[in-house]
Amino acid sequence: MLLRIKKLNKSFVVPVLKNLDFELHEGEVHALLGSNGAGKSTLCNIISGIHTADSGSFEYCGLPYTPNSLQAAEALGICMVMQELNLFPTLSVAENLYFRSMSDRFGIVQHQAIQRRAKKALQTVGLNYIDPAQPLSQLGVGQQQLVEIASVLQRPIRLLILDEPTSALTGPQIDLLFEQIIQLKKQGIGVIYISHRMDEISRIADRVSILRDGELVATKAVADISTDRMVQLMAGDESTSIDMKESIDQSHLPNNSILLKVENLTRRTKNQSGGDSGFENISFNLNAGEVLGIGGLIGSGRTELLRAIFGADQAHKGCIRLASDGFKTRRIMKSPADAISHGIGMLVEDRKSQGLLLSHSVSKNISFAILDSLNKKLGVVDQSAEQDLAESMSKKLSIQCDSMQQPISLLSGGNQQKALLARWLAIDFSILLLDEPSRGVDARAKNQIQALIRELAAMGKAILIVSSETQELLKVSDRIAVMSNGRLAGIFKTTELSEEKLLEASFCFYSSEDNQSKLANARI
Amino acid sequence: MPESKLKSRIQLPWNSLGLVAVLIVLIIFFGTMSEYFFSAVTFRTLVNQIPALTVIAVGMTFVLLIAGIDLSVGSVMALCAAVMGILVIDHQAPIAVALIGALLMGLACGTANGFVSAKWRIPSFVVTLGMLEIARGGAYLVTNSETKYLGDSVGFIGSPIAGLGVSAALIAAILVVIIAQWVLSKTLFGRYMIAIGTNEEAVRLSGVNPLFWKVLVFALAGLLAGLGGIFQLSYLQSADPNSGIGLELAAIAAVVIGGTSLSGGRGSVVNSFLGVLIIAVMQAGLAQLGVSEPSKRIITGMVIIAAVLFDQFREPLGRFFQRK
Amino acid sequence: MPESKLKSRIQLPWNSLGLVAVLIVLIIFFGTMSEYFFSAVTFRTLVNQIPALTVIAVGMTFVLLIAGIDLSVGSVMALCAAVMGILVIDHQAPIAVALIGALLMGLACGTANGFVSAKWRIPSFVVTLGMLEIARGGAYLVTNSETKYLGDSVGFIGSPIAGLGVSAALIAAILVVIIAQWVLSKTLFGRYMIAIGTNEEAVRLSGVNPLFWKVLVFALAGLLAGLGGIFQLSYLQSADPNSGIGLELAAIAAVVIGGTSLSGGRGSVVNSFLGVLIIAVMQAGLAQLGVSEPSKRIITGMVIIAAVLFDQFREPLGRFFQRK
Amino acid sequence: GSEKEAEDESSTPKSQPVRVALIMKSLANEYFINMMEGAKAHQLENAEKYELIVNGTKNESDLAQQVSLVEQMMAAQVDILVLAPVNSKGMLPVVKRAIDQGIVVVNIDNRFDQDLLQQMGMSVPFVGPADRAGAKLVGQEVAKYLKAGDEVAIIGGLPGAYNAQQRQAGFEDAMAESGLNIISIQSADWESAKSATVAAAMLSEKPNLKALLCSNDSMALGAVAAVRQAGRTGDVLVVGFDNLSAANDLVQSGELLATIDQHGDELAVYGIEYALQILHSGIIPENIITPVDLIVAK
Ligand SMILES: Nc1ncnc2c1ncn2[C@@H]1O[C@H](COP(=O)(O)OP(=O)(O)OP(=O)(O)O)[C@@H](O)[C@H]1O
Ligand SMILES: Nc1ncnc2c1ncn2[C@@H]1O[C@H](COP(=O)(O)OP(=O)(O)OP(=O)(O)O)[C@@H](O)[C@H]1O
Ligand SMILES: [Mg+2]
Ligand SMILES: [Mg+2]
Repeated sequence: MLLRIKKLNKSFVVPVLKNLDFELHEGEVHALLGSNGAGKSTLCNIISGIHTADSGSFEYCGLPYTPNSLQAAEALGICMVMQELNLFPTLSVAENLYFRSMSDRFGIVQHQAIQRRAKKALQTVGLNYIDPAQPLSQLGVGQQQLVEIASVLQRPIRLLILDEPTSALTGPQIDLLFEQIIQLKKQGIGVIYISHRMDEISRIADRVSILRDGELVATKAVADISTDRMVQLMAGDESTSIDMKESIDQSHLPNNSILLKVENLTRRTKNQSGGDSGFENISFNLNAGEVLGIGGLIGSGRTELLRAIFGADQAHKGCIRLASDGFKTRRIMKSPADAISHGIGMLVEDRKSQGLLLSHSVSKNISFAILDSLNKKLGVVDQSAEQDLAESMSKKLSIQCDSMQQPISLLSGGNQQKALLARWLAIDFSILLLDEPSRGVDARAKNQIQALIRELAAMGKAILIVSSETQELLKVSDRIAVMSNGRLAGIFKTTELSEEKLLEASFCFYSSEDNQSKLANARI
Repeated sequence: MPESKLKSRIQLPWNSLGLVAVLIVLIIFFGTMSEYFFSAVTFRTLVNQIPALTVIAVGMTFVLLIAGIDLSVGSVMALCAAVMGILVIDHQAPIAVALIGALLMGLACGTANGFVSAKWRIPSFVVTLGMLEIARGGAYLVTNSETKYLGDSVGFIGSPIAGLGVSAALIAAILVVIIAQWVLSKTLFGRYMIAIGTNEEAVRLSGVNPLFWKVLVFALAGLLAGLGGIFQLSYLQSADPNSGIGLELAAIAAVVIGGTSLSGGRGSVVNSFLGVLIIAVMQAGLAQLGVSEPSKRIITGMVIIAAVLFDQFREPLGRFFQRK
Repeated sequence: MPESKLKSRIQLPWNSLGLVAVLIVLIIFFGTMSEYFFSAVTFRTLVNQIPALTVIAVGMTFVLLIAGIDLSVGSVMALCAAVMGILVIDHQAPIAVALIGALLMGLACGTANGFVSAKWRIPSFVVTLGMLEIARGGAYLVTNSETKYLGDSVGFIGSPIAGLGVSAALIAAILVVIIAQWVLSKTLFGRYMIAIGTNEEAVRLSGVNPLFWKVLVFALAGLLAGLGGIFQLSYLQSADPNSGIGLELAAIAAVVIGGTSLSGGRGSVVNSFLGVLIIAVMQAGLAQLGVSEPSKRIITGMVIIAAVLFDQFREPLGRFFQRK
Repeated sequence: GSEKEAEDESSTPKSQPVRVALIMKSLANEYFINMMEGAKAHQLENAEKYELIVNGTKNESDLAQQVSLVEQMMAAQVDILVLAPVNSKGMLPVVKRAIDQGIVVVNIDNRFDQDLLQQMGMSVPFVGPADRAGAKLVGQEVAKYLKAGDEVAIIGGLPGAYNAQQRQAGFEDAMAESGLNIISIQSADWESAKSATVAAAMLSEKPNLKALLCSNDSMALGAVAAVRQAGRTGDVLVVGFDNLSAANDLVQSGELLATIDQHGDELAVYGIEYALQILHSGIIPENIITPVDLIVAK
């Protein structure tokens, strides 16, 4: 037995964990399941010494254990990849990887040495094409997530906690990560694994513990329980059954009225290490009532494309045209405000740095984009209307929080994501760009969001969605555009597309050696 | 720890208990130390001295809220007073015209600060430091480096109103505090300021153009510095091109003692006002005691630190009072 | 836009091209305006004036890097010089002892700054503002508010070395710049400073205790202010308790002109040094032109803003040179 | 009217000792420290006669702070106010209020603007040195060593400060008298470091410069440092004002040609004695211009 927890209690303002028992064996992957806000991250934070428990007994490797600081936990080999990124954008990739061990005895940073080691470390997570000397800020979110994982994997581990490590990753990287986990298992290392992607649970976990409102509902061997049952237990609602394929209504066909034309849109920037980033010559049409998915590997330029359409970054070449003026004007959106005034909204990828107003209340976060229409007179915000809006949105998306006045920083990751989505649903848009909309959202809510997306489409809105979860793309999209190395590999009807075909298209524009290594990675 | 600290700061954003306690402690202290401190005259004198610093601290609160800084307030104040002085003295302009002239001058300086820093993405520290020099030079230029004596013509603003004891300037300054607090907590503009200070990128990506609001904030700070100049002028009844040297630090100190964060996103106008009062009481008290200059400095320094340290206890204090 | 700006700032972190260009433009400008500006004597005089500001700017760079601020440097400098002065004059201490005394005084002030602000989570602005007053009071106290004349006994540090033209102080200051730049870019300490400035919480979550490093940074800034005091003392050959008033703004200006961010995480010591040079050249040039005080102020302000604005073009400039 | 009130008050028998407030420009300057210490010593000798509160502003130009100090003293109900004003015009309104309240005011050191004083219908006795005469004296000392047509420069105090203007005028008087040529006048805000920068620049820009006339000793110290750095000690004469002890040392060592002693320690004492006299007798004595002494190497 690696870790045994008995009668764990923890409350912040309200109880978050109640009389929880938990066990982890050596060489076991133990998945934690639970809807957003169930207390998974809190449990892990307690094990790794970030928070202290109110009561409960701990036993680690057969000895009593009181986790009281991160350092103490790490000294015992307990390492964690946290749900949110904790990295330093202005330091290089290598320095981020070896943050504490980058220097020799005299405190002098061994740049050469750590860069050499970093190359290897990056390889283990499939980032061999990244230059370790590059500043971290030049990486996309997915790549940063991998850097964080790689950094933890470099340490001496006995117990590894992975809190939603795959929320920004695509297929091949996940495969690679699982390969690493299997290696660790072989060495007798225990892994606590949190994910909202149900398919991963059955692939990698040995046992699963299901949490609901801070209580342990069940601990079962994965083989003994079906995905449906897991979801039911999480929700505590026997009648719910989540049918991944059919819960979506795809019966209606998008009418052929085009809302948005993207023509040869290009944004290419060279980074210091000579690599390109961005995208080039992207053209497609977006129809009213259509959900167009964008697939591709991480770093393939999906986020940048969305940002350029939205005016968050300026495109270098090409233009977009809108139906509102009969496609007459060649536009490049000058700013997000510009885009919004043309009826385009966008949900950003990195919620913490680009979306949330962390210290503000939930309701203020939800209402922020339509604040100017909530003003009564003299620019006074109509707070009751704001409250109503927040409450209706929170019901619609089942955001779990103590009150609408709670600072959003205290919400669980998934609930924060829902609140951000609510911000965009509140505005009046005709085109909505969604970058990883269900990142960190639990299975049921994910389903709700997906249903919502279809609903919006049925109302005649056009939706562009980037998702790293292939299944999600296949499920909600009418068509899928696949990006590869910044270029468009093709646009496919969802009905004609399989996961394999999508993956193949994702690789088509990488240089042959790149391609080979990536494919090799992907096939492990 | 930091998170829970953050939390309760936000839950009780206008919690002024700690500051009020600091203020009371100071008053009691000076009251026992100095025979004459505890008198209506002392307090009347004291509050009639603060209108200029008060309105400038209000502007500074807004600027700090959006994670900017305005070092030029002291010079701009002097320049505005100087402009008003020469309008009245050298050009025999009616008082109303002179008042408007001073306010416009402040507005212009503030707008320039805001525009240059927000539009060209230059740190406001640098831009307003430049403006500090430019406005001071301007004040010397317009007054020809001479103090202009205006006399009673403008005194009515700063002199105590008979029967009331307080000046029109003080009443106006308190009105400014109330309005500014209302703007901050109730209006769109207030929301946007706090949001810009919290996460400007998120604001931009939500379709709000931060540029406009940032320029507006600096323009307001300039306007309020102009108003401060008017108050100062009417209090001194003369326009001194050397006035307000170092005022920026006093204003920022008051605002920061009031709990406004230098990194933006958190602050309260009322608390800034309490910060102004703390500084004013301390200065008045030390003057009445007539302690030596070195001791005065050392005590001032310690009180500034102690006030903020003490204010850290606002949470336990707040909880204590809430429970009752 | 902001992101791509950030990006290239980081890609060329020590890119000093823009600043060097500003410096050259200034020198050419003054060279053509003033007959004698373009001479070896001018430059020798100029560089011998900067050691104190240089080392203080180095300390300030570190403090700003960790998203702090140190307003006390001017006062601490005066206090350290005062301590050295009285040790030599009133206690007939050997120079070496006096030097160590001054440095220890600086270290103590800096450590106090760091400890109080980091340990009790009080904004460093407030703590160092308090220290500004306390150290100034201390300087008045130890010197009894008198300027102490030390004469040649300490002059050897600040006077030009025969045959070389530059002073030992300047050489020491340049060494400090080089070492500090090396520390910043090559050592763990340097990396930790940047990390603390970008994301202190993540530093804590990486198992590194920021407290120690933050105190260290402030202690260093204090030590360097002490060193600055020694340089200043040996240059003027007298210890003036009123020296260094407003120096904090000059030091921060130099550092910020050098491109260091006030919000932490980004900066370069070499660029701060270039900032110091820009300020020194401007002051010397304006003094040589002998323009009137108002114009001097206005030009100073405009040059400060223009330098940073111009420096924004460092990217295109950099690309231009890289292409060659 | 104000004098009468003062008289009335003095004639009423008093149990409490007279309270005297001495308000100076700055308590961080040796000159004013001497003044304060002179006053304190005097008070110790006459402890039964009066109590003393001393205050000063933070810097020598802070009008608002000095006004507020005066108001605080009015609130503290002092009987006598001895004032070295930071600003010869700006202080008058508050002084008028103080007089109206019945406080006896004596002006020391820096004289109120006489025109304005008249305009406001007040008369305030003055005890103090003549800045302009002193500056002329030190300027004449410089002239002794130079010949007509030689180039000199002035390093002045904070622009707009009254004594800065007076001293500059005194220098100019002396230079005009001896036919010396003032080629540059720049301000160094009373500070030594700034003065060093300005002086250094003047020295390289004007190779024929023969003398630097500084409006106070702090700036003279900076100018001496610049001259020394440029290797032109002896070649360029420097004079100051105030007779700080450090400057006195420099005068004796020869690096500084001369400075002016205004006998600050006696000034406040004169002022207080004057005020006491007025308080008790109601007679307003003549203004006294205290002597200034030229300090040169012994
Ligand atoms: N520092 C805190 N203070 C107050 N409440 C907190 C704090 N941290 C978490 N909570 C609350 O505790 C509950 C559990 O949060 P936790 O982050 O553990 O959820 P989770 O299961 O990880 O959810 P998700 O899947 O969305 O990440 C939530 O209701 C959250 O609002
Ligand atoms: N701010 C940036 N500066 C420089 N390069 C960037 C930046 N953001 C992303 N990149 C690079 O641009 C490329 C495309 O990144 P993008 O984020 O658009 O990819 P993505 O397909 O959305 O993948 P991810 O899952 O990583 O977000 C990547 O190679 C990435 O390294
Ligand atoms: Mg979580
Ligand atoms: Mg992406």
